[in-house]
Amino acid sequence: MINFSYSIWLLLIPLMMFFILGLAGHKLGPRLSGLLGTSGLAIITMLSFIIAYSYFFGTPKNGEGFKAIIAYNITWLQLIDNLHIDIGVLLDPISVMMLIVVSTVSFMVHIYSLGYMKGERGYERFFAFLSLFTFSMLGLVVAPNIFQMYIFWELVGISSYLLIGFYYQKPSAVAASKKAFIVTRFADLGFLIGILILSFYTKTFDFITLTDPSGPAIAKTGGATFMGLSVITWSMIFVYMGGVGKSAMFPFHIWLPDAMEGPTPVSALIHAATMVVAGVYLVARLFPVYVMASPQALHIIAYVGAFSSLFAAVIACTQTDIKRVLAYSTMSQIGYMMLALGVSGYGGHNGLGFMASMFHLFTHAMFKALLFLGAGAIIHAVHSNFMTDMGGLRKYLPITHITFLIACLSIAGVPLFAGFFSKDEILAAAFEHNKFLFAVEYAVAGLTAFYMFRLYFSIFWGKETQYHHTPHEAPLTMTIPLIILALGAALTGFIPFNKLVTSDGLPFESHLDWGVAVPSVIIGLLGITVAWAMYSKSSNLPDRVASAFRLGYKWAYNKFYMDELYLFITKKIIFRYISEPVAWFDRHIVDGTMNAIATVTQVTSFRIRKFQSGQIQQYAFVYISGVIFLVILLVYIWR
Amino acid sequence: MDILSLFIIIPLLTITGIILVKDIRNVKKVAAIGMGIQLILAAVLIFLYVAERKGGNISEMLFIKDIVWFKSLNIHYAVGVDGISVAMIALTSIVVFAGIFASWEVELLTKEFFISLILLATGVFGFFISIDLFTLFLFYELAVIPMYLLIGIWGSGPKEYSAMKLTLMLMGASALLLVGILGIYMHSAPSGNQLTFNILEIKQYVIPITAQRTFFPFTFVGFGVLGALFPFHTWSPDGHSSAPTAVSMLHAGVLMKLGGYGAFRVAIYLMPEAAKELSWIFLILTSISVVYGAFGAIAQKDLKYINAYSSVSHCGLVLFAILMMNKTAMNGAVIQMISHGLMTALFFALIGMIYGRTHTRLINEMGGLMKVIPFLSVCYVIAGLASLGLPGLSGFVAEMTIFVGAFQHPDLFHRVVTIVAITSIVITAVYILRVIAILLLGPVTNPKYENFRDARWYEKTSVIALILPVAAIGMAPFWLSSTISSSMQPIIDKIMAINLF
Amino acid sequence: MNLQDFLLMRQELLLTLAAIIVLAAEIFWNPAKKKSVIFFAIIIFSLVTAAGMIPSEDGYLFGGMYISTGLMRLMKNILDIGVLIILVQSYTWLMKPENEERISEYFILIFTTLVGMDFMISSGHFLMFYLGLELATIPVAALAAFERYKNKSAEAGIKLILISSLSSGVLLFGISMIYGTSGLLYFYDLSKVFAGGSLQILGFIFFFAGMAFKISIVPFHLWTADVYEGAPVNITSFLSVISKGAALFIFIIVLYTVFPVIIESWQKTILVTSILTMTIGNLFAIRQQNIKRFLAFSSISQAGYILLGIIGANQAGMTSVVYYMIVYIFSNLGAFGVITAISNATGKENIDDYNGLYQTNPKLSLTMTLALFSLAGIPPVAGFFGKFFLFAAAAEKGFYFLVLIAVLNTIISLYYYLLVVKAMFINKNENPVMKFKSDIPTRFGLMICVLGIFLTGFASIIYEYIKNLSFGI
Amino acid sequence: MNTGIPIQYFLILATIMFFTGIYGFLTRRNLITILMSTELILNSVNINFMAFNRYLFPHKLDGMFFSLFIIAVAAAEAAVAISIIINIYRRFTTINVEDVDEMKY
Repeated sequence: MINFSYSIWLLLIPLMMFFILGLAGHKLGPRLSGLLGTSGLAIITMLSFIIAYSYFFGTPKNGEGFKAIIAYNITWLQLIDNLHIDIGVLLDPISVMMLIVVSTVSFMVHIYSLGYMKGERGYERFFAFLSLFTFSMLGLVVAPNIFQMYIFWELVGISSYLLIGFYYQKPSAVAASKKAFIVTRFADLGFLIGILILSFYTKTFDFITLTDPSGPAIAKTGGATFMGLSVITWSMIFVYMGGVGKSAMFPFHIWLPDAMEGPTPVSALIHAATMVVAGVYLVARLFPVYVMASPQALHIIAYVGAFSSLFAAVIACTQTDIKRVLAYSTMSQIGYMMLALGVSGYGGHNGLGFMASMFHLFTHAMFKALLFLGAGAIIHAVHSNFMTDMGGLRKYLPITHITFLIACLSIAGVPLFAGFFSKDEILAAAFEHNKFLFAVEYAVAGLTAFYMFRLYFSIFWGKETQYHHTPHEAPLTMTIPLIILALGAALTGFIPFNKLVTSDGLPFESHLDWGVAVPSVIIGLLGITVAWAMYSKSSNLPDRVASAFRLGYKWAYNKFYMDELYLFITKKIIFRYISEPVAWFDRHIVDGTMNAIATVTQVTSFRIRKFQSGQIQQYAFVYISGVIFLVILLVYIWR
Repeated sequence: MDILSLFIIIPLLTITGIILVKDIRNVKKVAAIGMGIQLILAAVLIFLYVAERKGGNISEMLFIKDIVWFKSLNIHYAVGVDGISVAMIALTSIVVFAGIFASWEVELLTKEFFISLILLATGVFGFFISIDLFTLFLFYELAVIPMYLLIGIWGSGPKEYSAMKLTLMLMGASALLLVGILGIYMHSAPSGNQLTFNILEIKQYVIPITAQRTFFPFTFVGFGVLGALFPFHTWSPDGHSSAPTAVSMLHAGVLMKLGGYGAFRVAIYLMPEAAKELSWIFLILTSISVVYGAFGAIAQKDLKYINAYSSVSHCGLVLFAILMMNKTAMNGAVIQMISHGLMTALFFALIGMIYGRTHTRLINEMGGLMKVIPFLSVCYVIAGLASLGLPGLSGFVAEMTIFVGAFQHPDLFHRVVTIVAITSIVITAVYILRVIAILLLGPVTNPKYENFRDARWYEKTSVIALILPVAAIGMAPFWLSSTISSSMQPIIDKIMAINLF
Repeated sequence: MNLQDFLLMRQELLLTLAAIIVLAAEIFWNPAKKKSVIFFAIIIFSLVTAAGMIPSEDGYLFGGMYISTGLMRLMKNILDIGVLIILVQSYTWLMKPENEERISEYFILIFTTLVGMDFMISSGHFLMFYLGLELATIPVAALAAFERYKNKSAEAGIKLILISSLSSGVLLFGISMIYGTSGLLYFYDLSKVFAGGSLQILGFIFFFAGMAFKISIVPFHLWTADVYEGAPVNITSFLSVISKGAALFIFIIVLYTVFPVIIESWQKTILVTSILTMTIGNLFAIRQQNIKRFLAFSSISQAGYILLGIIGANQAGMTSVVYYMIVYIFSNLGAFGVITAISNATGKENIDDYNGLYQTNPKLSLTMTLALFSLAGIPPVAGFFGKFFLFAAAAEKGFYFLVLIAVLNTIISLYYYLLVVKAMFINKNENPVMKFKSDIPTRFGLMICVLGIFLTGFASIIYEYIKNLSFGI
Repeated sequence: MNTGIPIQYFLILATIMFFTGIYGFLTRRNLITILMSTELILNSVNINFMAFNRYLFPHKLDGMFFSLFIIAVAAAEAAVAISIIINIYRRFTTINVEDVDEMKY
């Protein structure tokens, strides 16, 4: 067994980077701090590749597949004798896989940002935050216990908050960041409660113990039940709530589109490739518990995933802000992954869905990051987010154009591109377990192809718009990452995930299910052609289509009014009908009582002043009546 | 001279020094030096304490000094510390130190201001070191009274009203407390034996349950009022909003902790049976104040009001955890006291500094400060994040310890109220982010903000002195929590002892 | 009478002598330098006080009519110290041209009053007690009416003398009943035969009413405020601490020695009246404008607190009462000292006139604040200890309810004390009391008070000393 | 030895006197009259003492002496009171008790 304890540096380096850049950034100056941050990431990326290699190919597997390795562990906080929060590193197939994803994409984004953010105010701050995010995300990925995961879960939340609100003088950005944090925070509440219930019944935070088939979580499900579901199921549902929040599943998805207010590299890194898939990762991490101890929760996951993917895809077809389109497509793709997990079983070929989901997570990270970075390059060139302001850019931005196309093909599931393989596995898994969801996913596949190419055509082809200054290709620092990621988007499909990342660590045989693949490819191509027909050259076809389904279009365009709904709940219900009444109650009732006591005293003291009339004889009268009163009291009553 | 008494003597010496100072401008220097020495002394105390424990000294209280004072009533001047009091003392000295620097710009009656401030601090230190109920009570009242002048003279807004209200409510609390303490004293020993005020002696004897039933509510509410127990918290918003910066810092940061500390050092520790019986009432009240305070904070417009309500919420959490009466939750309570003490002091310090520049505390009248005073704004954000329980800052450690501990309670009712209390973390996030968004972020609303100066050196000293421990606790909570929990053991043992019968 | 007897009642005899000497001085002294009588008298009196301090063993005279125990001597000494402070404080006032004619008159009256009180305290027989009481009351009426040129002074005098004669009539009626049922008037003998029949309880109540007038317990208190307001400041302070204290001392002694049999009855009486006294006193004090009147009501409520010490009927109770009287004397005289100084300098006696006093006269304001805090029972000043011990004494016998009422009342009292503090420190005033420098004696008197306010609390030796002397039932 | 009048008569007389005095004290408007009614009260007490002494405890004279002293003290009291009343008359030019109420509330 190899000693992986050096893997703790994965966390230490970015943390140091954060402190150096955060505290001394303005002294170092932009260029130096940018280079520092990037070089730090370079080291991390190298580290993670070394780890991945030595984990997958270095460790001897005598037949029982990949074991989870606790590479590093210290007790961070002792809570109860048997409950303590540890900080450590857990290496197993999915965490190692995630290490690759996170470090690679993050590295790419760093390089990209060197060019993209040039001349921005707060350049150092940007890189400090990026390091903070990398630290948090890596910590989340390698978490050996659920509480560490929660800790870093919160940390990625805050770094996403900071990065979305990077342009803190732009009110929309501020609002978006606030929204993102609060929505996810609310979801995390569920996560925390889930953790508490889980730990109450299992007395452990440790993933290995939890996921152990003979462990307390799974073996002892015969415990208390509530409303027909076992407490473990409930806790897992609560935990999943956290995942819903982070992964922008319906109904907590509303923060994701607004999050696009952040700088584009951030959207690429956090809101496409890494953080938003944390929910998927969480479910995968606890997969054995879900599948063995709480199948109902797993069903919920499947349906939520399916619905979200459809919902998002529909909306994506109508949006004109390219980043928003990408955001909704992200949501829809994550829906795919969730669904895949939801329909998966445990062990061997039953775990196809699990594998497929991880596979798709991986490929999606590549092409979605690529799409966002490409979009960044475009925006950088055109200074606008709206596809209506674009068109015919292919001759101005050749590299961007090619790489973007590759990404689109990949996401649309055109064969031999990465997306094709992973999506096909997912569809296959769905086909085996749940025909209905399978049908839904077919539709979504078509929609995906359609809106992606709608985007593609209307940006790079379509009508020739007059630009007040001719767009020019992005600098090298931006194009190199594009190219690298394009390679990833094209080729990663050939990685044999079924050998490496499986539900039980054992490799299993899986082959392309042509019965599933061919129709999906056809549907995909169909979508592409429709898009081509509508958007490749300027025509009024789109408007006519839109007016044809006026109502549906309107609803989809307004994202089915989810934001308004939330606005209503927060502004009206919480603020108007809870907080303000509470404040009023506090001022007037509670405080009023206290003041009333004082007032009553004052008033009495004013009322009884007549006793002190200044008349000797009245004084004498009171005196005598006092005597008589005492006499009555003592001689006749208390005797 | 034993080290603990120094904690009272040094402030008194500082006060004399201030009185003797001729030049008004040197007053604050003297105060700063004195409190600096106090801070160093606290550090020394921590080292000595740890060394003692390492040396295998397992007695509950260390550095005990016991002088007979009123022999016939068996009143002693008795001091001693365990890990909890040491932690509280450290907290106090930090906050006082920061407070001195935060009030560097006091012009009106400087001398009197610092004298009253340090007098207040003296009371707090005395409270934390005394293990004799009489001296405890004495220092408690000593800490409350200077508040009146501090708020009334140097305050702002409806200061007379707020000062009077605060003083009277806290004194009312101490009235209840007096009855409670007398009740404890009268039942502190089996009939015929010498009655005593000494906590360590009383705890060896089980107070008759009937007496406990009578006097636990008095004692607990008496301390609870200072801990902003619903519905007796209304002194807090007015008091804090009217008080000058340093006073708000000390009051929210330290004085409110007297409530929590006393509640378990006296009420729970000496009368556990009654506490067990009656805890459900107070659990409901405290969980109300946790949520209620948070909701109240959302609707406020004045920075100090927001913070006062959030203090209500957080201190409610302290009492809540104490009432859970299990080790982890009570650990959490102590950590929460310290963390809240630091961060709320930080909040008030920053609010004071911002107020000193913008001359308003209404968030709607300000905006975009992040651009003009980045240092203060960033610190404010950090304080906010600590307050909403971000990992890596002290708030998270405290809250998680409390929630996990409370949720491990075997009784379902306790777990349910825990869930209720947990919801507060979201509400907290809402109002904190709301303030940050309106106050610091966004475009600069007022052109004259452009020529603001960022923090002066003394402001930086004050702020950094508070941020460092917040971060330190947040990053490496292990030592603190283990120290506290080892000191919590005797209390837990006494509570556990009663579960048997 | 031999030296032994002389030593026993030396305080009374020396005081009488002092009065006579001052009288002689008045007669034979050169009218030109009448003023020096002040120093002369004060010196004599301080000698008397010092003589009172000389320890001597207990004993009784005239077949037990006159008793002298350590406790009684201590009580007398306390009163002497109080009077000494008052005399020092009244220096400035006596120097005024309108009073300088009657300086010696003032001293003679004070001394005689004090003689009466001493006899009252160490009386072992109701006749002696009655004589002492009257001797302690009638001259005070003359003193209250001392400022002939003021309406209020005269009104105060008449109110005091009339109500006092009424109350002494009631008291005598009570005594006569006790006499009728037992045929005895010696405390010692009475404590043996006292049975507690209805008639005796009736007698007790009448006796109680008579004493309650002196201690100004509600509802027998109504004269207090007017007389305090009308009388000259020094006489007010004399009334509020000295005569009240003397009455309290003998009251508690008689209760514990003569009436132990009917303890339930008088405990109930005191329970009711003390609640009334505290509450009514505080309620009236809240809205007073004249500072003397304000302190009158505050002293009423203070009497209410002191009753808590009496009700316990235990050693701790008596100790705490005597102890509290010391504290109370220092605190109240401190407050009155400040009032005297200010009214002598400016003639202002309203709380509003004190607005912004701290700006002009910080020392006076601080003294006032300390005194008021001590009265309110705020640490670290002595009042805190005094109140704590009183309440502890009551709690020891299980009167927790009464203690609760009392502590809640302390909150009200704190409120109005703080109003004065607020006036001095916080309130703004365009024309505050001008800055003035008070003369040596005044400052000396205030100094003593401040020292007393601090030391009495911390020096536990005082409490222990009293404890050894006092007794319970 | 004691023939004729039983003690009750004296006591009843004394009580009546006592309350008459109090009544006078409460109702009379002239300060002098009020003073006189206090004398009435004191004298009722004297009667009490003497009656008790004579009838119940004839072998000692405590009561008698007590009443003697009461008479003496009453005289002194009256002297002071009268002098103050004179002063009142000087200042207020009336001795109607109702006008002597400058200080109230």
